[in-house]
Amino acid sequence: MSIQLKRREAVQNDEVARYERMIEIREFEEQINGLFATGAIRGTTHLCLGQEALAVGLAAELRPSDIVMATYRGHGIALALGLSPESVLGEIMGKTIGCCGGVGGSMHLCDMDLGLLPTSAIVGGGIPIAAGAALAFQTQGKDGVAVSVFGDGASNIGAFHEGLNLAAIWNLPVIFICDNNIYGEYSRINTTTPLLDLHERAESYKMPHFAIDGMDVKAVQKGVAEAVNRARSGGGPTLIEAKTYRFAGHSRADQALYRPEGELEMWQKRDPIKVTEEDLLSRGLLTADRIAQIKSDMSTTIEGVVATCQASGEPTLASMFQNIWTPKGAINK
Amino acid sequence: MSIQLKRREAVQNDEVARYERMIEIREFEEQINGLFATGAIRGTTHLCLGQEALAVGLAAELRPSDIVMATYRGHGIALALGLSPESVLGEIMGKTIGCCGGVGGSMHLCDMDLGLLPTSAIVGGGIPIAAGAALAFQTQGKDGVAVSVFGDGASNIGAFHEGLNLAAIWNLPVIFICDNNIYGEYSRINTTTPLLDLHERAESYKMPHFAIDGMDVKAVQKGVAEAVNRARSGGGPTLIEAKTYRFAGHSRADQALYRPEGELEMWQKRDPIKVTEEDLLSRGLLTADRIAQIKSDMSTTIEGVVATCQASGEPTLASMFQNIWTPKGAINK
Amino acid sequence: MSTSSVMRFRQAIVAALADEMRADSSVMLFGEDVAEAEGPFKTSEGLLKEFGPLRVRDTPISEMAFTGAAVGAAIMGMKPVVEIMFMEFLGVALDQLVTEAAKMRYLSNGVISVPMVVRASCGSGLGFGSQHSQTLENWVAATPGLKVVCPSDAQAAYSLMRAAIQDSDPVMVLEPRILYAERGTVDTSHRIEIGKARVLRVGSEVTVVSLGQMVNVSRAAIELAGVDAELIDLATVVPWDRETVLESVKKTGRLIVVEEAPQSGGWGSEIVASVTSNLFGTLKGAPFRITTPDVPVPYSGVLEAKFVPTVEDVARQLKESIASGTTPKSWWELEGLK
Amino acid sequence: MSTSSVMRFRQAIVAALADEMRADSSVMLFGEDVAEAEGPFKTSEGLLKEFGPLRVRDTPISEMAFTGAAVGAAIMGMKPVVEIMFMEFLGVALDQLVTEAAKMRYLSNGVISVPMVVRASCGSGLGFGSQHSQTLENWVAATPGLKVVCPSDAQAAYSLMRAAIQDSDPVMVLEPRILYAERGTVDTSHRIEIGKARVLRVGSEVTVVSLGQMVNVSRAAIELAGVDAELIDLATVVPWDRETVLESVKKTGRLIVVEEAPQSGGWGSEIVASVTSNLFGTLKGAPFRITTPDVPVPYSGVLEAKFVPTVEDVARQLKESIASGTTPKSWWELEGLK
Ligand SMILES: Cc1ncc(C[n+]2csc(CCOP(=O)(O)OP(=O)(O)O)c2C)c(N)n1
Ligand SMILES: Cc1ncc(C[n+]2csc(CCOP(=O)(O)OP(=O)(O)O)c2C)c(N)n1
Ligand SMILES: [Mg+2]
Ligand SMILES: [Mg+2]
Repeated sequence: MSIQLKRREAVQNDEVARYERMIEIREFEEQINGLFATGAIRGTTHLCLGQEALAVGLAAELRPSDIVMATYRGHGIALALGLSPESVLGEIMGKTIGCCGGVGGSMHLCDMDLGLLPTSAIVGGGIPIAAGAALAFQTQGKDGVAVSVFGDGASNIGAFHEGLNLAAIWNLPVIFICDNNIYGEYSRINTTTPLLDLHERAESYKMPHFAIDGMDVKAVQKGVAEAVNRARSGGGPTLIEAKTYRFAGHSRADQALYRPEGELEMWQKRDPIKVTEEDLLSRGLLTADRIAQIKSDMSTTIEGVVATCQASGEPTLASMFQNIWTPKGAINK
Repeated sequence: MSIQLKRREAVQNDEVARYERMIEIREFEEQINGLFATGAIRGTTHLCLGQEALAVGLAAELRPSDIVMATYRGHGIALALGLSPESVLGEIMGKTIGCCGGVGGSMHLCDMDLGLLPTSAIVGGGIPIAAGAALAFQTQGKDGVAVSVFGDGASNIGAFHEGLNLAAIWNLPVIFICDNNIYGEYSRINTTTPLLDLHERAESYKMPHFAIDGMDVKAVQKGVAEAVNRARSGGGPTLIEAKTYRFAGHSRADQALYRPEGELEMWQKRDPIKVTEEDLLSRGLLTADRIAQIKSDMSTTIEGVVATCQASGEPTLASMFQNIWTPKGAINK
Repeated sequence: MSTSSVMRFRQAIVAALADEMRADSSVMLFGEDVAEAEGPFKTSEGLLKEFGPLRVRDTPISEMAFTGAAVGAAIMGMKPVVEIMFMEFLGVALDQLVTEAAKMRYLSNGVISVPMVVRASCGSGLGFGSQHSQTLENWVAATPGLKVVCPSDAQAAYSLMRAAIQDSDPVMVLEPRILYAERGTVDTSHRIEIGKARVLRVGSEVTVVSLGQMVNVSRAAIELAGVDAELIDLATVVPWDRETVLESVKKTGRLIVVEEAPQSGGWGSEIVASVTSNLFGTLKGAPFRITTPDVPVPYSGVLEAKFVPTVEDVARQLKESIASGTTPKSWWELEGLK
Repeated sequence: MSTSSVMRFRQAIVAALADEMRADSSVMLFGEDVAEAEGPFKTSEGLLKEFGPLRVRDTPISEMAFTGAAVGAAIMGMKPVVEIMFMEFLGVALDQLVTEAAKMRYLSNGVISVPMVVRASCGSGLGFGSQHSQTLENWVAATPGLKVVCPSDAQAAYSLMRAAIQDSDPVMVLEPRILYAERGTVDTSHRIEIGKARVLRVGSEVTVVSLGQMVNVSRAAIELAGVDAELIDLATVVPWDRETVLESVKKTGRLIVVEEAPQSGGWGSEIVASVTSNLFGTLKGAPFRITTPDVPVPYSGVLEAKFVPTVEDVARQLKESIASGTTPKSWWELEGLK
């Protein structure tokens, strides 16, 4: 079994491993900002700080043969699904060690062995694609499940509406997860749509729907498990709204000064890492010492990852010309 | 006052005139099929047989300074708003007498003096445009109302979702009328979406909504009036679902053999012309004799219209090159 | 086994779809009214019946959703064919084809293939008016990762459709709507490779490159003009067959592109530009394009007949250009229009 | 009154928007995060504050809806400017621009005008990856009824934006994202007409036609190569300035188009094709294009720097082509790539 698949198995099987993965994501994302400052990362990048529980809770309930279509805000999901930090950071740094060899970048992470389609940088673009993956499962008679993760802002775009309706009328094994972090870029949700409980939009397609606490990995798991069971057993699609919050700005330049006073602090009280820590502590699965140890180990690990990625090579000019067309006979290995 | 505006005033002020206009539309649409057979009409055309009440009821409640954005299935709405049968049929026949001089065709009818934007042949395409017209009214501080008429099938396209949400968040003076005739082309509604009461989709945007009996001109008027009042007084958009039925096929070639047995006959019992006849007869506003007279007069009138249009000239080659760019200084007269 | 028979262009499409669906159970078809109604242009006759509702599906009016669904299904091992009823409707779904499908392989380090086909009827001549009659090759043309083909007769419709379905990458098939009813002989064993132009007539005086419904017009114009032209049906717009075209122009020294696209910037500009850059020194006369005028497609039958290049007008320009070596005036310039 | 000052390209856009909004109360602006946040690229700084929430509006992430809303508002007497944050996003809204807006006047017998502006940032160079770095002129180019401009410096950004807003027809303004931060002198009284190219350098040996971010590259390449080139910033892609380009090539006898677009079919193909058709007999050397390779825009900084034509490579091709009269090889052909 590959290291990646072992990483995946860990979050599927062990709640401490899930906690550790959340720490990994937190540590990873916090490194990114620093790397921008040094010029090691260019372009843009979208952190998922505060949304670690959604990523990990989702990965815990899916099989590697299931399919996830996520967005530019995809580092956490990639790590949770099992991609190595090197392959994610390497991609963000445009290095050959990256999961896409450095030609994709932060917004396009992919590992088909772990069920991660290339994340899309087009808002809503992944929704119909996930429905299509589910269509393949259905047509092939497989029990796979496809998942589309997208934001609150994406729920206002046409592809959302069309994709959900299509999934509903075809009864596709797909789960739509609206990661409602209350902001689309710099716009608060109340300025872009009158409906705040976005899962209710599923009514337009007579699709089952509910909200979950996206700050609690166990709540995420429970909600995802319900939808996965429905999808896998032929019961069709579900719209899940995960109530979350983006602790950082939209993308690297953004200081998030538009947030109402106290809003961040209110949500930080429900920091998913804290929520899980308290749970694991209270149930005796972790101690304060162990937590400190995990955090400091992870910090060291991620520093090592940074070093590895920095040492990795730049892509060759030839790699710009590769992977545009499929070589004859090499289809979908 | 132009003849067109008089025709408009008639349907606004007089219920017998409304009945007559419905007869006109019926007679007009029935002529179209015959004209196809003779080759006088090419391309395609989409009849509104059975949907006359919606067209006339709508026109009755709007001012000429309001704006209507309709679809390829627009003959009835054009006639109801006051366009002359010559300008509509002439356009369908590609003659210079047509409202667009023959370069537009059956799917593109327009008369800005009567508030009819060029009807769109793109499903859902008119929805954002109507919202935009309403945006102009709102920004200019005018009390105009914009109306978008579209089909049940159109409610599954992205532009519907985006357009309604935008109108809702901006509180625009626009009315969305979903003409639910149960079919989109050859597909019955239940095969394309799980939701049959389409007005409920307004819940996704917290927009007021209701269904009306689209076979009864008075019910249409009542519903439209409610929405017009709301829009004109700053109350924002409404989604109205008109329950109607398409007595003919989707477009000229279509025999509508896909309809379940008895469905057409069931709806024909509620033929909007019959419904209005019974009402007007019962209230003594019409007699059986007068009805027969109106019908035979209208038949003669429309025959005359056909003759006039047949005698009208073909567009010159020069007209193909006109009206692509706005001449300097000639903007929106 | 080679079987030849005469069939309509649209029947050739049906036959190609059916043959591919028989040969490969991962091929599926969806779009608006393609199943129960067998296609608005009857291009899927009998397919629902033979292959059943799992593989042949009607969709809601949701081009973005079903084009995107094809992307996802293709990645996961299906070979979906989707129908965009009129090419214009891609205007509500282009993102999925150009920005998603065409880049999936690149963005997966070569792991993913997207063997999907998007069929779309296109072009003028049937009185559908300005929103239902355009050729819009440009929307999809300059997109690395995407192939674009356009058959000009029943044989090409059959062979290119099979090739498109067999292709491991996304392929857009542009179907000139006016050809659906045309008959032609189809040999089901005949293959046309994507990326290969078809030399339909060998000649020495001039190379005429054409596509779609303009191929028939070009052929008739060559006859009428009585010139010894080499007629090339480009067949694939992307990646177009540089080799065949260059070889031909090397021989004839002249290039005329006859196309149903606006004068300012159709696919033919690329052909003329590329050939000129490569063969400049060897050309005997000005290479040029015969196109539609820069106007929306008019509805009136009288106007629409004149909108696309006509046999007479192409013949005139063929003769004039060979005689003079310069680019002839368009009919609208001659008429003093525009 | 003429006022000149140095400002950034993005500030020139702000200034043009503000000046038009002051001059004409029907001008309004909407798009994602253009109001409160003053634009993702800070191209609407201060506008909400000065013109208020009726005229400067944030939209939901709904490109189809707000582009369509601009069409409707323009018809009804407003002059809306909408921002498409990255040109790619037009892939979910193209219908409204090409199939609706551009045809409204035609379909209303000349009664309706659609004075709307669609602004979109485009192009590569900033590490945004393959779905956020394309130039996609082709999507909108061959559309009668639609104009397309692309400024290459702060002055053009200011002047073309004003011209676009004042224009009575739909205009698409392509804003090379990499230029937003560049400084330049802006004379607010200087007008650039839509449809007029800018001759930035007079020369006799060769005509270089360029656009957007390639204009600076071309200028530097001309210096580096030490050739006496005439440099033309096309500025308007549709309708492009045939007259200026033809006059220049008549004089120089040579044409090179330097463009940020795929080798197979960018806007430059149209220039090369048209010039060749018209001036065939008078050309001294092969006209050709210097382009990007036919690949998706790569993310890696090393690769992206090489993806667009570089000063060195353009200079090489300038010199080679003048010396030989033939089309030089592209860098990737020289490197044996592809
Ligand atoms: C079609 C499209 N429009 C706009 C954008 C620019 N954009 C990128 S992320 C974003 C905000 C999305 O918000 P949301 O869906 O809530 O996701 P979040 O970023 O909060 O995770 C926008 C507008 C885009 N990428 N694609
Ligand atoms: C974007 C788009 N997709 C598909 C079509 C083809 N088409 C024309 S009418 C129609 C059916 C529309 O059904 P509905 O909205 O119910 O309106 P109705 O025709 O019943 O009035 C379809 C699919 C189109 N014109 N535009
Ligand atoms: Mg969000
Ligand atoms: Mg309908």
